[in-house]
Amino acid sequence: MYQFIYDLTGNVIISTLVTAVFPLVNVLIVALIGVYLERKISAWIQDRVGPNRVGPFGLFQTVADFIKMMQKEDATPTDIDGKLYNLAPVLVFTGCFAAYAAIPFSSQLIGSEVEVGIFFILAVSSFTVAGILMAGWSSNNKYALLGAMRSAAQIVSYEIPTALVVLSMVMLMGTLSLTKISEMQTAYFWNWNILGGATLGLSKFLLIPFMIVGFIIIFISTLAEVNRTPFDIPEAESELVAGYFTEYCGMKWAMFMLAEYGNMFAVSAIVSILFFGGYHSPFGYLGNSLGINWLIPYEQAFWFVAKGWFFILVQMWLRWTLPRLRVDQLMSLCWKYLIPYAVVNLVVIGIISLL
Amino acid sequence: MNYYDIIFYIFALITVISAGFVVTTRNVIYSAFFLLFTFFGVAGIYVLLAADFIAVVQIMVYVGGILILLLFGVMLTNKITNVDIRTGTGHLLPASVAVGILMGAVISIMVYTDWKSQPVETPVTTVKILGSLLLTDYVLVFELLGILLLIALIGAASIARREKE
Amino acid sequence: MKTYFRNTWLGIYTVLVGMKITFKHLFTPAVTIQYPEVKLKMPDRVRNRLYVNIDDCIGCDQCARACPVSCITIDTVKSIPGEDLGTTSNGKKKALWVTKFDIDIAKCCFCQLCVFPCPTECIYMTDVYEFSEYERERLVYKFSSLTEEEVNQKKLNLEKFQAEKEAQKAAAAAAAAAKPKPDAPAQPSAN
Amino acid sequence: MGLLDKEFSDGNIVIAPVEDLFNWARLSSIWQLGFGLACCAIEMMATSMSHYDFDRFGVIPRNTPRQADAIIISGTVTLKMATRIKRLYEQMPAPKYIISMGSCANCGGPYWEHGYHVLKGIDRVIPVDVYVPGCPPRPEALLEGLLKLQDKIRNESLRKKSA
Amino acid sequence: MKNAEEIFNILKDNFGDAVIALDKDTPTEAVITVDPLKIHLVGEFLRTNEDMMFDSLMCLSGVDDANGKKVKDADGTDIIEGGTLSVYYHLHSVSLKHKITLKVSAPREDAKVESVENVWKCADWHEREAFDLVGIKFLNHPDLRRIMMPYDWEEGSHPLRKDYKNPEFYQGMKVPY
Amino acid sequence: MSLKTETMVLNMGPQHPSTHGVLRLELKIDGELVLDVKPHLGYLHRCFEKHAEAMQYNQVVPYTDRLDYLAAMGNNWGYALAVEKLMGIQVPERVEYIRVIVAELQRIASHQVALGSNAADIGAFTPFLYLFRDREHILSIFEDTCGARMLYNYIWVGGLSHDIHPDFVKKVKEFVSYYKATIIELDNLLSYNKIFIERTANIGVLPLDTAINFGASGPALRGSGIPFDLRRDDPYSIYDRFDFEIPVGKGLQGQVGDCWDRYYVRVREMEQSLRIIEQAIDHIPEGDVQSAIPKRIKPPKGTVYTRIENPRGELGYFIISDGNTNPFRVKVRAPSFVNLEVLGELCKGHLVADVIAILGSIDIVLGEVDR
Repeated sequence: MYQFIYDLTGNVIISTLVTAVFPLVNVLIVALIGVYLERKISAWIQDRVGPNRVGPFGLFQTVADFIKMMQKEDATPTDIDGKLYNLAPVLVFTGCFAAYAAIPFSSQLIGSEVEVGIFFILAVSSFTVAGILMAGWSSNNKYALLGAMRSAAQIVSYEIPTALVVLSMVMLMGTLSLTKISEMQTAYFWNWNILGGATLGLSKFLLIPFMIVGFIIIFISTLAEVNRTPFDIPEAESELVAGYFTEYCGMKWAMFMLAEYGNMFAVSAIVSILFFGGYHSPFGYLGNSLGINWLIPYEQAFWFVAKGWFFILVQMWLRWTLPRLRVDQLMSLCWKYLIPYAVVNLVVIGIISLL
Repeated sequence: MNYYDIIFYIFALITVISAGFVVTTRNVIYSAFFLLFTFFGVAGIYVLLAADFIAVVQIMVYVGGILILLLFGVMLTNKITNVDIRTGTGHLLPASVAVGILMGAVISIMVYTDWKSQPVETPVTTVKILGSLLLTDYVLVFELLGILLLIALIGAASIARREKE
Repeated sequence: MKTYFRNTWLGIYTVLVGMKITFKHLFTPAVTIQYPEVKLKMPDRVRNRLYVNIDDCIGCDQCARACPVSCITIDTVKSIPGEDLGTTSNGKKKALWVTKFDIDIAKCCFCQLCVFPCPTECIYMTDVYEFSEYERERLVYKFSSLTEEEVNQKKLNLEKFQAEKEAQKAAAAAAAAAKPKPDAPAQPSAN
Repeated sequence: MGLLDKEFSDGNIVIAPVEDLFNWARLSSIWQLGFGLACCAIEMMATSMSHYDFDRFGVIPRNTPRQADAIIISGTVTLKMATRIKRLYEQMPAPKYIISMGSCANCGGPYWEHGYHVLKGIDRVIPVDVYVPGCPPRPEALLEGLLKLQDKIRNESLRKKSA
Repeated sequence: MKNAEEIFNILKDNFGDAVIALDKDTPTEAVITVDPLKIHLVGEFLRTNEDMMFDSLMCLSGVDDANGKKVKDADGTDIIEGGTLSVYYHLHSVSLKHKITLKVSAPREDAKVESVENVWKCADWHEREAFDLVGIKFLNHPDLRRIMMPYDWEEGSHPLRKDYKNPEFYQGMKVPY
Repeated sequence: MSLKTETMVLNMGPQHPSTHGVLRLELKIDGELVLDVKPHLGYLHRCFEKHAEAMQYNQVVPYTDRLDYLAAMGNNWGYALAVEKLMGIQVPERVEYIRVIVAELQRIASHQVALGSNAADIGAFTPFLYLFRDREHILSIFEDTCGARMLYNYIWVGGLSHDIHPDFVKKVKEFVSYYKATIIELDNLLSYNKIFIERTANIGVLPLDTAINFGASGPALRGSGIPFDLRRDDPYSIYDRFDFEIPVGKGLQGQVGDCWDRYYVRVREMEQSLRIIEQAIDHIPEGDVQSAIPKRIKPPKGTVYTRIENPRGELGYFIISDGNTNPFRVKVRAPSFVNLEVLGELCKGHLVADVIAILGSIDIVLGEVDR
């Protein structure tokens, strides 16, 4: 992506900026469509119809929400810590946005081919934690503070099972680069990691159950990292009103929402890269069979986005099915269940990969 | 001066200024958040040195772990946010003398060292080399550190679990 | 250890069961009534906005007395013998001018207690439920068909009539023993 | 932020299309602060449920006043509660709207006469945009009240501050 | 199962003068009148005695009997002077399935009744309510505050008394319609 | 080493998403641990008892609707029973049958809201909507019958305001057969969900003796394992003719008397209500529902206390009559009011999130708590 634009313009700054705009647009689109879909899916699950009066099928609902939020008064409580209060949404959004730098949308469409891609994404997500703590603390509201504490504790602990599963995958693939991980699971779905990876042999079939376990663990823990039900206790509305962003309104609140939906897509992308072949098509490429080479990156981008959205849909589906856990149960799920399973999984995968 | 220099100076400025604030600001929470930016700047400089793995680990460990822990501690102790930390003027003199000596030493080293400025080819990926080094040459240190961390973990857990009197 | 694996299994299994149910519902048609476009047919006994057919009202004040909320205010003026007020639809003869029949629908609790005692069935609950307003004052419904002037006229008429009667009575009393005079027109009011 | 923090001055700019757009956005996404007080609250909940589906109109319940555009006062407001309502109303960022739902919120309803502890009409504390009568109003009646509110917003002008 | 008369007799044997009368005139239920300052002892006995086992207090109601004489005070408003305030206790035994109603009466001006909070826990809020709305003071109650009305409601005004007059304003809000 | 921690006071309500109305809870918390809960009531004190004194006997009925607005039928019935007992009225057989059917339907509708809001508090939003969806069936039956969706003013002293609608029997039968299948779905979606069980089992355990001493009643008492139901233990109307079970908490997922037990008792109670309706619906005798309504309600001097089994527990009306057309004193023994008292006891030592689960499982209606 960067290289392509650099070739086109020949200017480092312009090409950097253009490359950076791409994920921003993506986050916006994900949020706009995501909120709409969330409302529609919750409606369908609950035998309702959902927004349908703003534009055809209510398609412009989120647009209207967005425009409305822009014109809301920026009411701030009196006893807040102004600087941190204003900085917090930016920081949260940065954490989400930075992650997009390393996500390969297709073999061509990638912000930066960092060698440590997956680690980078795990690392920058900690900015989100700092932002959340900042928001909770500066709001001078007990609910917000409690929500922020819960959220930070949750994200920090759930990073461990995520990292453990990522570690097992890294061990198997021998690289940290998301592009390479995607590349190694060549097209066709039977080559995906969830089905044992591209290399044929005994180990492929031995791996499958452990891959599924790994997938479940990382799916659950990323769900927790983006604070989705059943792990949405930081913003548990029945307990904490709205958690750490209780006191935020208008665009600042919108930034939290953008970050949330952006993160949802990011973690879905990670899951699909690690286990579901990343940007690879499950059935081979039209471009290959037709002999149109330039089509392939677009097809890849399509498949990648499709996979990302699929997991977002699953997240929404889960959200509208399950109750939420309590804060200590959340921790015990992480420390007593996910981490032991993940460690065992790691060891077993290590042994199998040595075979 | 090319783009990288500009970026370097930006990161350096972020690091130095926010480090200054960490020390001088009277609000503990503010110091903690400025520390965040210091870490961020340092990570940026690591990236410019082509040590991307270290940079990422820097952010992951220091921002994601230590800083959050720090913030937790500060926020949980309710009242500390309202108490100004005393930056006692009485100790200003000995402190500045000590810092001055240290600074002098550092600057003299910087000035008198015979710096070789020849371009070194940066390794494509530091991760692999790091990994193999850790498990071959430095395996003893690595293991020792691991044991140390384990002891710390167990100790912390046992303290935390002790019944309240 | 056994419970540990059991918990794991139950956790996953029950979540999947739940997901199966919600997935099924994803494709069940919605039950929503698309309100402004589609409106339900109200059942015949539905209790919504009160309506008074003032032509049938005889001003007996029974509804106002039955109302637990006292949201009905009725003022009446007696008619004088010469006036013909007509009859109600079920043949009752009207004897009072209903000068004021106000229902403060904002206070109404829609209990239907006022409907039962009405002898002419002129007050009843309709199926109109859409009557929100921007101003509170507009929720006070005035059902009396008489204008202010007419009301004044009626009052004047009555006064004149009573004065005449008084005069006659006085004359009669002068002639013979006086009888107790009729009282001023009843002014029952709920509050 | 908040584009409307500064009022537009009269004259100079032709802002009609912008105004229309803004009004459209505002009326299509009225997020309500769930303010269930009494019996009407159940009908308000029923309105958000499958059969009537508030979400069709873009109304979603928010629990914090900061993110809400409208309060639906549904139920009897007691004197003890009135001060809280006022405070919550003040916490909401403008533009904000109020729907008074049901007899009790309109004027004390059945409790207007002997209710020594009932506030007789929420309009004594905060300004009301739409009164929805009923005890409790049918969900459709509340929806109609919402449509009325939308009509009101549609004709608003940016030049003078709303509500 | 014991009927009201038997219960009354047992109580009379045990408490003597503290149990004042048995009123059987009401068409539906017999009421035993008890001394307001001994009610907690009677209650404790009723709860623990093996023949009684009244382990559940169904209801506790404070009542303004309005049996004093109506007079006008200095401002010309009607008030009631003298007479009594009463508390009714409806007891029920889950195990023996019998019921009984107790009643205590105390003078209106200084109504004091012993609390039964430590006999039946659920009396706590009922008694607070009776205090709040009728103005009966319960001695030895752990937390006798207003419960329904705001804590800063006019001192000494109890809405369920028959001669209650509403204040004009509360915290700047007009109270009457 | 001992850490000195500071307690924090968290105000939940009066306007809070999960206090089921306008209850204010003052939580004293240590971190997330609840040390003490102090409920503050009265935010919905609508002066029912004062109103009742100012009304005639039949005018009080609409106000009783507004006490427990989720179970208005039961409230009407309790009041009507009390006045009937005072006046010695015997209501016709047909009225009794219809009253039983509508009261049981109302019990189902009320439990649906209770279960739904309990689930929503715990975070499961979809079951909440499913339950409300099914509640609409009942409301539409009621609306056909008496014209109102929620506050019916249907059961009058001595009779009913309207006879049943011609479609009533058909619609009720349809609902019964539909809902029998739907309860199974609810069980699968929510009752046996592991997360839901984790959230509610072993939480807020209410031991039996505490429950009785606190005067708890209804599902809150039965959840503690005693089959005490006024329909069986102090029969009123014609409940002794029907065959039904009284579900009690058995501690299937944890201890007896925990939140899950109280929840589960309600689910099973809905099934039993369906059973009662099934038995009653085919045997409604012919007759006039208004024949026993007195022209003028003027009971003799005296006091009466009657109680019925409302969805939330024992609903008692204590009426003192001084022989006038207005009651002298009406006191409502509201089940929620008494059940709520136990909250402080239940919450101690639990987490903040549990307070909500416990409150949801007690199932209060503030209109009734504050009256």
